[in-house]
Amino acid sequence: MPVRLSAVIRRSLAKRRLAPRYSGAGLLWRGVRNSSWPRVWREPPLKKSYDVVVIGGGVHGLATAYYLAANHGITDVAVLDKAYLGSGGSGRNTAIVRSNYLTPEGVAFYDRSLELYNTMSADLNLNVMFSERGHLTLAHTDSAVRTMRWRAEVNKLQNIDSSVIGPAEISRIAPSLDTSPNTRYPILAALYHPPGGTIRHDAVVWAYARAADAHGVDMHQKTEVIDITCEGGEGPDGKGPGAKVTGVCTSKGDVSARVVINCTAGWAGLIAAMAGLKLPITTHPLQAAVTEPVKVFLPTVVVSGSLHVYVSQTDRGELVFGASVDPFATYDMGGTLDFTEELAGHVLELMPAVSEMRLLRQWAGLCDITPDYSPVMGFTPVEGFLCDVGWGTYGFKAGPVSGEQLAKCVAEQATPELISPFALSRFDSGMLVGEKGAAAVGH
Amino acid sequence: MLLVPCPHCGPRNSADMSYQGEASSRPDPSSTTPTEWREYLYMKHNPAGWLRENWYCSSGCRRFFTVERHTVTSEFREPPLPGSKTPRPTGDGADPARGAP
Amino acid sequence: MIRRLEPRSGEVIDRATPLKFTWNSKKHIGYAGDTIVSALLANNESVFSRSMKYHRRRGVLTADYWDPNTMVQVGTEPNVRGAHRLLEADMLVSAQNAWPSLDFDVKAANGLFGRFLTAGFYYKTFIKPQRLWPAYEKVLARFAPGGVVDLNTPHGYHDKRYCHPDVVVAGGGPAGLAAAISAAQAGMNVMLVEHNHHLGGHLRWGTDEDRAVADELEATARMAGVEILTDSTVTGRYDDNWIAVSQRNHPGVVERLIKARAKILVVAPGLIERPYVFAGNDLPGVMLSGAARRLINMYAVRPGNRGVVLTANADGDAAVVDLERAGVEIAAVLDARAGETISKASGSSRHLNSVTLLDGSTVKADLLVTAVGWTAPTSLLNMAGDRPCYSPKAARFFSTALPDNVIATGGIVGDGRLDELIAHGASSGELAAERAAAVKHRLRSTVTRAQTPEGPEPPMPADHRDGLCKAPHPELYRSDTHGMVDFSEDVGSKDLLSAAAEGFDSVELLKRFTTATMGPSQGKLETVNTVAVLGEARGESIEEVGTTVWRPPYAPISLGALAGRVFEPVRVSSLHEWHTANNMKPILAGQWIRPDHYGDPAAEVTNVRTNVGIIDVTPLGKLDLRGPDVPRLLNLLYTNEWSKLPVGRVRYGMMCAEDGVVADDGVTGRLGEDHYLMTTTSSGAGQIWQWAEMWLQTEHPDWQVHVTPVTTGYTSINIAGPRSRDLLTRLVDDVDLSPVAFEYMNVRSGTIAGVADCFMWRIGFTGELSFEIHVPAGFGLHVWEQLIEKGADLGVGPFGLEAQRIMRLEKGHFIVGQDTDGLTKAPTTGLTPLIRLDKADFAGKPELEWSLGAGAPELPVLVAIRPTDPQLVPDEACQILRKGTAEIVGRITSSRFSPTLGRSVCLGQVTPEFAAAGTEITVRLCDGSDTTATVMQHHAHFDPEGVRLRG
Amino acid sequence: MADQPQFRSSVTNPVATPAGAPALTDESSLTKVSVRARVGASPLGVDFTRTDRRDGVLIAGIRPDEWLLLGAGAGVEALLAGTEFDGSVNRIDVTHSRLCLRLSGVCSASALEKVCSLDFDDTMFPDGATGSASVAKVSSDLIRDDQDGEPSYLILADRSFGQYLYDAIHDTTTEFSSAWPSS
Ligand SMILES: Cc1cc2nc3c(=O)[nH]c(=O)nc-3n(C[C@H](O)[C@H](O)[C@H](O)COP(=O)(O)OP(=O)(O)OC[C@H]3O[C@@H](n4cnc5c(N)ncnc54)[C@H](O)[C@@H]3O)c2cc1C
Ligand SMILES: NC(=O)c1ccc[n+]([C@@H]2O[C@H](COP(=O)([O-])OP(=O)(O)OC[C@H]3O[C@@H](n4cnc5c(N)ncnc54)[C@H](O)[C@@H]3O)[C@@H](O)[C@H]2O)c1
Ligand SMILES: Cc1cc2nc3c(=O)[nH]c(=O)nc-3n(C[C@H](O)[C@H](O)[C@H](O)COP(=O)(O)O)c2cc1C
Ligand SMILES: [Zn+2]
Repeated sequence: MPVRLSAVIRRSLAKRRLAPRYSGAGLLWRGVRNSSWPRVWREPPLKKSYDVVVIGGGVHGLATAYYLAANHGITDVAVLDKAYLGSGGSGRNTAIVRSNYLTPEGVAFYDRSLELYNTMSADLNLNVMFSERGHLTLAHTDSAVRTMRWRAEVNKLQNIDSSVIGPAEISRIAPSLDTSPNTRYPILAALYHPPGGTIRHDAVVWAYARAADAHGVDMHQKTEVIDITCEGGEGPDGKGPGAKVTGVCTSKGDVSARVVINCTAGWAGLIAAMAGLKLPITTHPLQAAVTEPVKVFLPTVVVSGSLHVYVSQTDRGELVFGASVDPFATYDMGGTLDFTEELAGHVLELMPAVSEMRLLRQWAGLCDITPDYSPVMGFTPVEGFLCDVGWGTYGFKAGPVSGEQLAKCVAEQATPELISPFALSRFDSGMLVGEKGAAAVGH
Repeated sequence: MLLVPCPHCGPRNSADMSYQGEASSRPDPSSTTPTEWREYLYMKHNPAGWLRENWYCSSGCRRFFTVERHTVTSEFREPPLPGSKTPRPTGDGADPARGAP
Repeated sequence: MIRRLEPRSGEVIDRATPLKFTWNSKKHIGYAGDTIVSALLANNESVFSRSMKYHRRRGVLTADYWDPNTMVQVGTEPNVRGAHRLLEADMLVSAQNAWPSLDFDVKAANGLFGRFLTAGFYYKTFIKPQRLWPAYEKVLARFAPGGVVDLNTPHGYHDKRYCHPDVVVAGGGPAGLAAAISAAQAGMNVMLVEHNHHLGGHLRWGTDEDRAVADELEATARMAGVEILTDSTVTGRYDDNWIAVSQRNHPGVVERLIKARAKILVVAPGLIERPYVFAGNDLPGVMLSGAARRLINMYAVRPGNRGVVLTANADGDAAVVDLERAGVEIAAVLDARAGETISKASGSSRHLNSVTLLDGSTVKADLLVTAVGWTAPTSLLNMAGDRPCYSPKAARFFSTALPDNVIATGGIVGDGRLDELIAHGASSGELAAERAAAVKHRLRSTVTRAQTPEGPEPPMPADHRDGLCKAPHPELYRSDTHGMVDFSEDVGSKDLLSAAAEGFDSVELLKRFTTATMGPSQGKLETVNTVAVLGEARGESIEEVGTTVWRPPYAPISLGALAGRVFEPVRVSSLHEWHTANNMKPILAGQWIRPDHYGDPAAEVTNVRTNVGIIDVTPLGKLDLRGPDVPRLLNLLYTNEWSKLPVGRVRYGMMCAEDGVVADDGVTGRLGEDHYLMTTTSSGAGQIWQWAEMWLQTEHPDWQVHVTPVTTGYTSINIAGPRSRDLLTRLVDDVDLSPVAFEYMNVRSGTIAGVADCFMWRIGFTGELSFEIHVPAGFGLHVWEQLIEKGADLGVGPFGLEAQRIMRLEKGHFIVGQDTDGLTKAPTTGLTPLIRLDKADFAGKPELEWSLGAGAPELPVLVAIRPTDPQLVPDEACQILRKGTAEIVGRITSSRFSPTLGRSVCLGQVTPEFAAAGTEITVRLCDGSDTTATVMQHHAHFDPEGVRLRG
Repeated sequence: MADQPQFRSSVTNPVATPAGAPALTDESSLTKVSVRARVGASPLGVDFTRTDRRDGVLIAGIRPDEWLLLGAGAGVEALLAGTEFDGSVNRIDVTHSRLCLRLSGVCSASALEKVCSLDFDDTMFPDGATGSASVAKVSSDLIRDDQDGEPSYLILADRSFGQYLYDAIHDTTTEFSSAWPSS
């Protein structure tokens, strides 16, 4: 257990290295002197032992490591990633953030994340370019309108700015949308959520990594976890329920650890299996694509649930698209043509005007899909082995709050209120999270 | 577009098929325990490797069948096994074709 | 300065057809066959764009599709490749990334601050004060490059095509042509795809002899029956050789997506010439050897007056010859093979003036041509799983391992004389043909309907081709100065070095931090130089650094082409035309278009309650079930008991998924000994059919049941209202409709309005006396019209979905998916008597057993609710709160104003604490105000005893 | 009854075939009976994916457990009456549930392959073969039934898609008409 110190002392102790601060003035100064900036994070050697090992260098793993160090003074932490930082979903997501979820527990949770995102640039001293441009979820059927209203009403009760608006208002906010009533899937209404928007996803990864590094956390890229060591469990090698974790084996050597945290999203099931556990998770690729840039014309994020498509335009002028996950489970990130065909068809339903724009690149990332569209967070039946997985298609926005709460969970050895609905044990009791409710409504 | 080997039609585009997920066996409902039943409902092996899974030839012969597919290389092991006794729970909203950002 | 040369032997322009066009509102004339850029150059225009970040003037660089500097706006179309798109009469062409004009661009001021705008500068600035960031963001967004989307652009005529060629060849250069020819001559059906407008690849801008070879190859290919697509690109290779082709020259179609399931793919994309990194390498007047040669030999355009050539290979040498023949004065030739190179290029921002050599001496020139080597466009090979490997000797990447169904040939494989390339192509075509034959044989023996092939399956032929050599080539990437690496992203070698020094020193992080290789040419020009600079920074070889991931599409493809024709199936019933002719207000329900109402839903309700109404319920799912084991199936699918349903009776049932969540409901009737008709909800029809098949095929293959979907085989009409019997009696002779002979929840078959084989059953969602009739669909309209005609004096009128929804709510019937959701377990509906736990098995049984057992967690309860204010209709989805708090204890799932009762009525889900009849609940309305309502004893607000429907 | 009922197809607005294009006709009024048996049985002596013609009735093995009989009502009835089935066989009249279109002409396969991913090569889908697939996103059964030496395909789908499917297939044929712009 960590020694309990006051937060102030903890923080000052934790800030071992003083990174030069990023600022416009600093940029000018270095420009004039022609000098370059120091490394964003160190490349330390892998130690034989760490207090906490975080597997996965995405937003979730890095945020967890950062908050362990910054909020709780736990700095003997390693983040291991088999490739480069942000190589998983964190580096390939469409960067949409919002908090207008359906269940009160979901809303509270994501709202805290948005709060952290709002001050992140200043807190972590790196501009993550949070573009609070508003988020429109379109409804094309009566039942979808009903679901939108359900979400809006729950949101209002939690003081989240979210309301159902009609075609005229939609057209005013995003003139490129075809709101005429005669399309195949007419836009009947939308859930409008002004605080939603996009963030420069890679910057979030780098900001957490840089800040965690400043607190002494070790980042190890190209370091793959190939096994987890346990003792005392029911399964072979002492793994499985009832076991206690003792460390990890990696492509660069073995590491012992008191706590091991699984933040590997699409690969979460493989890591859990290394500890002898099964998860309620299937890995499906989710694809995304960008067009060539054009002058900015789409001011908000637009999502259509029934047409399975979402789109936003970056400051660079590209349209960034996403859709629903691929229909079958696979770890192959090659991508498919069908995705781009469906996508284009649906985008042109919404915005015929972009038909002459060209698709520049498509890619895929792996998503860890759970049966109730909600994560699996916190303790598991293996002592010292924690999970922050099941983030499916929506986990980027949850990175900050997940890291914050998971760090708290590790430091205080108790499940924080905000994440208690997301415990793995809910699948044992059959009490799934209500986000599933609306997902199955309104076919 | 993956070609899925239907035991009746031959190889078919995956778009003509409906994926049924991991094969698992249904516990006897009269004697099952909550833990066992919910493991059947929710828990997955989700391996990165060979996976036994079910498909429905929905635009073709409309038969269900079980195959082994490698979830990294997308290869199928031949021959496919016609008719599996491994129904999946459906209608539970766990439709992977959904997913909001 | 006259740019257009005298007619030349290889030119592709048609001087007999001059075309007028406009460039930035200036009028010019070019020729048919010109690209936009060749025509502009011929008109002495040499600046085509401004760079993305620093807004530097940019001239021609590669003079082909990949030219990063010549993207222009053509009419409403943004980002047109000016060096690829053919000129058309009256084209309106303008520069994209300049404001207010190409010549005077305000943002060029950025250039002055260049050293502060290092890669990723925005991550380090605008951090504080945070409230100003949105304003900065708006400014940054103005710098987005690219053209303008016209919001009135229609989705033009696009379509798609599938095909199954034996061999697809990507690339119509000598190697690709030779491969296509030999495969076709071996009897294969071959599709050859060439990205450019002309076949022949690099031979097109080569010597007269080169062109003669190209012409001959082309003629032979046509003779051999090769399907040739020009101005078309193989944009992707996906699983199992699913090949995407963008066809841009099909008559009548803007752009077509071809999806080819190729037995074999031959990849022959040649090589892409790469730029050299040095100061001033992006000045107008600096171009690659391929650009100079294309302009001279194909378009008869002289690229400059006085030129310096840096050559590391035969193409550079050939460029010297071509330039001389075009009358360009050669000021200097630097041979990189002898260690010579240049240091930098200088000029005004408008044009190159001089070239500085390594020794510091300068040479005056307005043209600098570099030939420093190639990038292998391995993209398609990578999509096939290959991991190309760098050869320092040949200074480019080569493929390592390909699957059997992908074969590479030509420049991407190695070097050689033209005859050697052609020989390699030809042997690749032969190999492709042999392998295609093996694949074909296997397909024909596995696809059941195909003709069975003769003989045993041939083994997959091994690759015995003679390889091509890897000719030595100097590794020439960066000179001793810094220059542009990614022209479209404005990323220079200095940016890359400083990003690497900051720790973004793996190729993937470097890419994301600097955006190098992320622009429109996707690394085809930039990747190798980026990797070389990073290697320099890390002290590693190009091999060790590796490359970023190539991804589809190979060349950008329009969203219109990907979308194709919009095929979104719509379903209508046999009565659709009648509805349309009778003032239907349609509503979309899944794929169905249905009448929501015909003008006044409240009046429709009243008419049903007082006279008689008819509604088209055709979309109701209908499954014909036959066989002795149908009752077993019904017992498995429904929660209630089905063993003893007598012939002639129907019964209501509810279905659950395995987690106990309500999945569907409906009635099933027994029509004969072994014959049943099941109805499902309209939206559940497809799913329930598949659900039934799944149980039958996998869990109980021994049961004898045949399930046949007959949803639209019958036009289904519900005749509802106190006069419904009177009406139906007028059309039916052979069935006794009297209350005693035909009781509630019974089914009969008979003849309606002369139509035999109809079913009618006495049930109804509306709560009225009603008959649901199912008429063979081809006669549906006839029966409907007869009902309208024969019932005129009874006051018959059509009613739509809205009226039905109101009436079912008055009656308290829930709708699966509206009053239930993805977590609603069966007990919530209150239909607990229909959950027969004494049955051995049914879908979801264990969960329901536990949720009804002692100590089970509390489930919400579905209740009828009446707002205290009878005129107030709370919107559906309004939340129910614990009084005085924001705690949610339920929600309104359905609400309507009931014309029958003259008040609002609702259904809702509440926690058990609030479920008792008479409980007063608080409803939060959408406007934020609260109102009260009362929980009712019965779900039915109207006729709870069901007197009417049993009448 | 006063009015004699008259069968109406779900293709309510057929369009004239453009000159030179494959001909699209609506044959929905044919009697269609589905014969169901156990997988692997062969109640009519016709295998899965094969067809046979007997006394003017087309018998198509469209699924491993389903055979479709198409023809004039009397012919189909006679054929059924003259065949002995065991007790596990069921016959369901699907005349009203299935739409039936016919596409004929030299370019009919080229037209079809614009909306259907099956391989229509003569060796892969010979005359007398059947296959099921999505046609313009509607699950359909296809039967190759050449006429007068020219390729011809029957396309059967759920009745409610009638006009939509007709229009979609008609659209694919226009490219082969003489009115289409040529390069
Ligand atoms: C295309 C796409 C679009 C998306 N859009 C959105 C969106 O708009 N909004 C939103 O909120 N969410 C979105 N998501 C979801 C979101 O990206 C993810 O939920 C989120 O990034 C998960 O973050 P993470 O840190 O948990 O995992 P990741 O970022 O995936 O990180 C997991 C890391 O674990 C590493 N790893 C795996 N196995 C091992 C091992 N054995 N050893 C060491 N390291 C290992 C991986 O290399 C990887 O870097 C999207 C996802 C995708 C794919
Ligand atoms: N490419 C050059 O600049 C060049 C110049 C001189 C000599 N050479 C020599 O010629 C050899 C190349 O001959 P080759 O026949 O292999 O290539 P090539 O360059 O002559 O022809 C390749 C053709 O493929 C086309 N292409 C590329 N990708 C495509 C795609 N995805 N879809 C459709 N078309 C595509 C290109 O437009 C090009 O016309 C090399 O070995 C080289 O030594 C090449
Ligand atoms: C929000 C966002 C915007 C992107 N924009 C571009 C882009 O403009 N150009 C580009 O080449 N790639 C772009 N990418 C995709 C990346 O190049 C890359 O494909 C993606 O990060 C996945 O990595 P991989 O392709 O290396 O597997 C973008 C990715 C994201 C998540
Ligand atoms: Zn099949």
